[in-house]
Amino acid sequence: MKILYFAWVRERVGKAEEVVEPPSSVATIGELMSWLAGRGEEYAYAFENARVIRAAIDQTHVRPDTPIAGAREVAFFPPMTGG
Amino acid sequence: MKILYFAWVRERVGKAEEVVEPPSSVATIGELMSWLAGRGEEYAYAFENARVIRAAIDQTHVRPDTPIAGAREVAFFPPMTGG
Amino acid sequence: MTIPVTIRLQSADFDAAAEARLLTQGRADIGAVVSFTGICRGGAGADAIAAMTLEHYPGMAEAEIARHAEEALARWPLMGLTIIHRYGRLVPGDNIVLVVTASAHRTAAFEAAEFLMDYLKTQAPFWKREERAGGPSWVAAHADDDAAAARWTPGKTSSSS
Amino acid sequence: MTIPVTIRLQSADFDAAAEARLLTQGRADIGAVVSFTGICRGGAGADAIAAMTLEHYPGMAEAEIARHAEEALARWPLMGLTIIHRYGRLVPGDNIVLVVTASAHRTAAFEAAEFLMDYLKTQAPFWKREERAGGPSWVAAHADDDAAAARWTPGKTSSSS
Repeated sequence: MKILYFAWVRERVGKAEEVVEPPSSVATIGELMSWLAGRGEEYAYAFENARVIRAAIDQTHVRPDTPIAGAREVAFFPPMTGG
Repeated sequence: MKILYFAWVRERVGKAEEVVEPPSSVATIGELMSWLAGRGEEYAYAFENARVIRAAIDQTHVRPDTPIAGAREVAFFPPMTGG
Repeated sequence: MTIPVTIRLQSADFDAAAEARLLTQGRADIGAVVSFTGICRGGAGADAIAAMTLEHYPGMAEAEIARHAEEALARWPLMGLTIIHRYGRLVPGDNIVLVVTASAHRTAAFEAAEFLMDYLKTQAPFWKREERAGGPSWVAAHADDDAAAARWTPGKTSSSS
Repeated sequence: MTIPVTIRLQSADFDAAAEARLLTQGRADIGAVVSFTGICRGGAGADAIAAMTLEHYPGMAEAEIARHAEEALARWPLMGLTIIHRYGRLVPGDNIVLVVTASAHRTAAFEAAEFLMDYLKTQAPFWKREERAGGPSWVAAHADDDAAAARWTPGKTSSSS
């Protein structure tokens, strides 16, 4: 599963993208964030306030309780500030 | 007292402006319209539906019950269609 | 700080882009520019118009527009405002009116532009006469324009107008 | 009739006037054109910024903007729509975003432009990073932008967001 990070989530994690293989017990976006947060100090920092982090599956906005089954590309980022 | 006419009020009256001396019994914009309507066929036609005609005294919108005392310039016109 | 305000009534065409540029050039405090351009529509079929003549009340038109510009400046934190209204004979596709508002944020710029357009439609002394195959006719005022203008009056709703 | 819709994400500047002209030229059915330009503000004093970098999510940004353009076309009788959003490094005074809407009447043009700007601010995956004397920082999202966007969702009021 390809994971993308943007803005300060990217800066904290220290990379823009990576491929991960979470265990099958990780079923939702929220659980994926918790699992990522346990991968190291930089991840713990990036996801320390997971409630503010937004996510997209295959380029569509999703909520923390959205299942990740079948996702090819998952992105994590702060609230958008475009326009 | 100078009177100006615009748009179809002007076309019906047949002139863009004129100077009139209404009797002192003509006190308001509404009374002025009634008095003008009695000045001839073209005026009767112009003011036949006086309720739709708007008026201005010295270039400020006024209502039919506004007194005309002291007015230098009175204008009559249809509802505005600018913009 | 003086807010640049331009109000012009003219028979000549205007350049919306140049007017917007005049408001923003050399400044870094403006975050939002809204530009509204009203254009003469040609209609279709039996409703097709060959031309339109805009009559206005010189003096009062300038005064009314200036008064509403002042009101917009008092109600919204604008950093620049341009209003140009043409008069005379126009053909379909010609520009009629331009309102440009500049502000730090978009809400003020949008609201002020809508406010000014609503008032220009209902309060500025201009009258449109259209030339059709069946002869010329004066454009009738629209009730929905009055309703649109009424929404800016405190304590008055559009349903009451 | 096909409605001309242009959506572009680019690092290069845009010409708001040329984009508006493209929507209206050769047509006589458009009565109202609303153009919104968002500009990089410089701030003042300790808040002054030297530059801003706009990061975006390629692919998703285009998809989100296209989805909201479709929604605008479904909700309002538009005759043309152009959306351009820049990315990369910008300095104060630089253009950021352009929305141009064309319609027969002003209400549709104004509302569609506001709708699109509200959604671009809150849903399009762009992030602003500002460079200040004290160092760079990511712009925080504004609650009032969420409230502005929420007003377009039926049954949802700004106070509920």
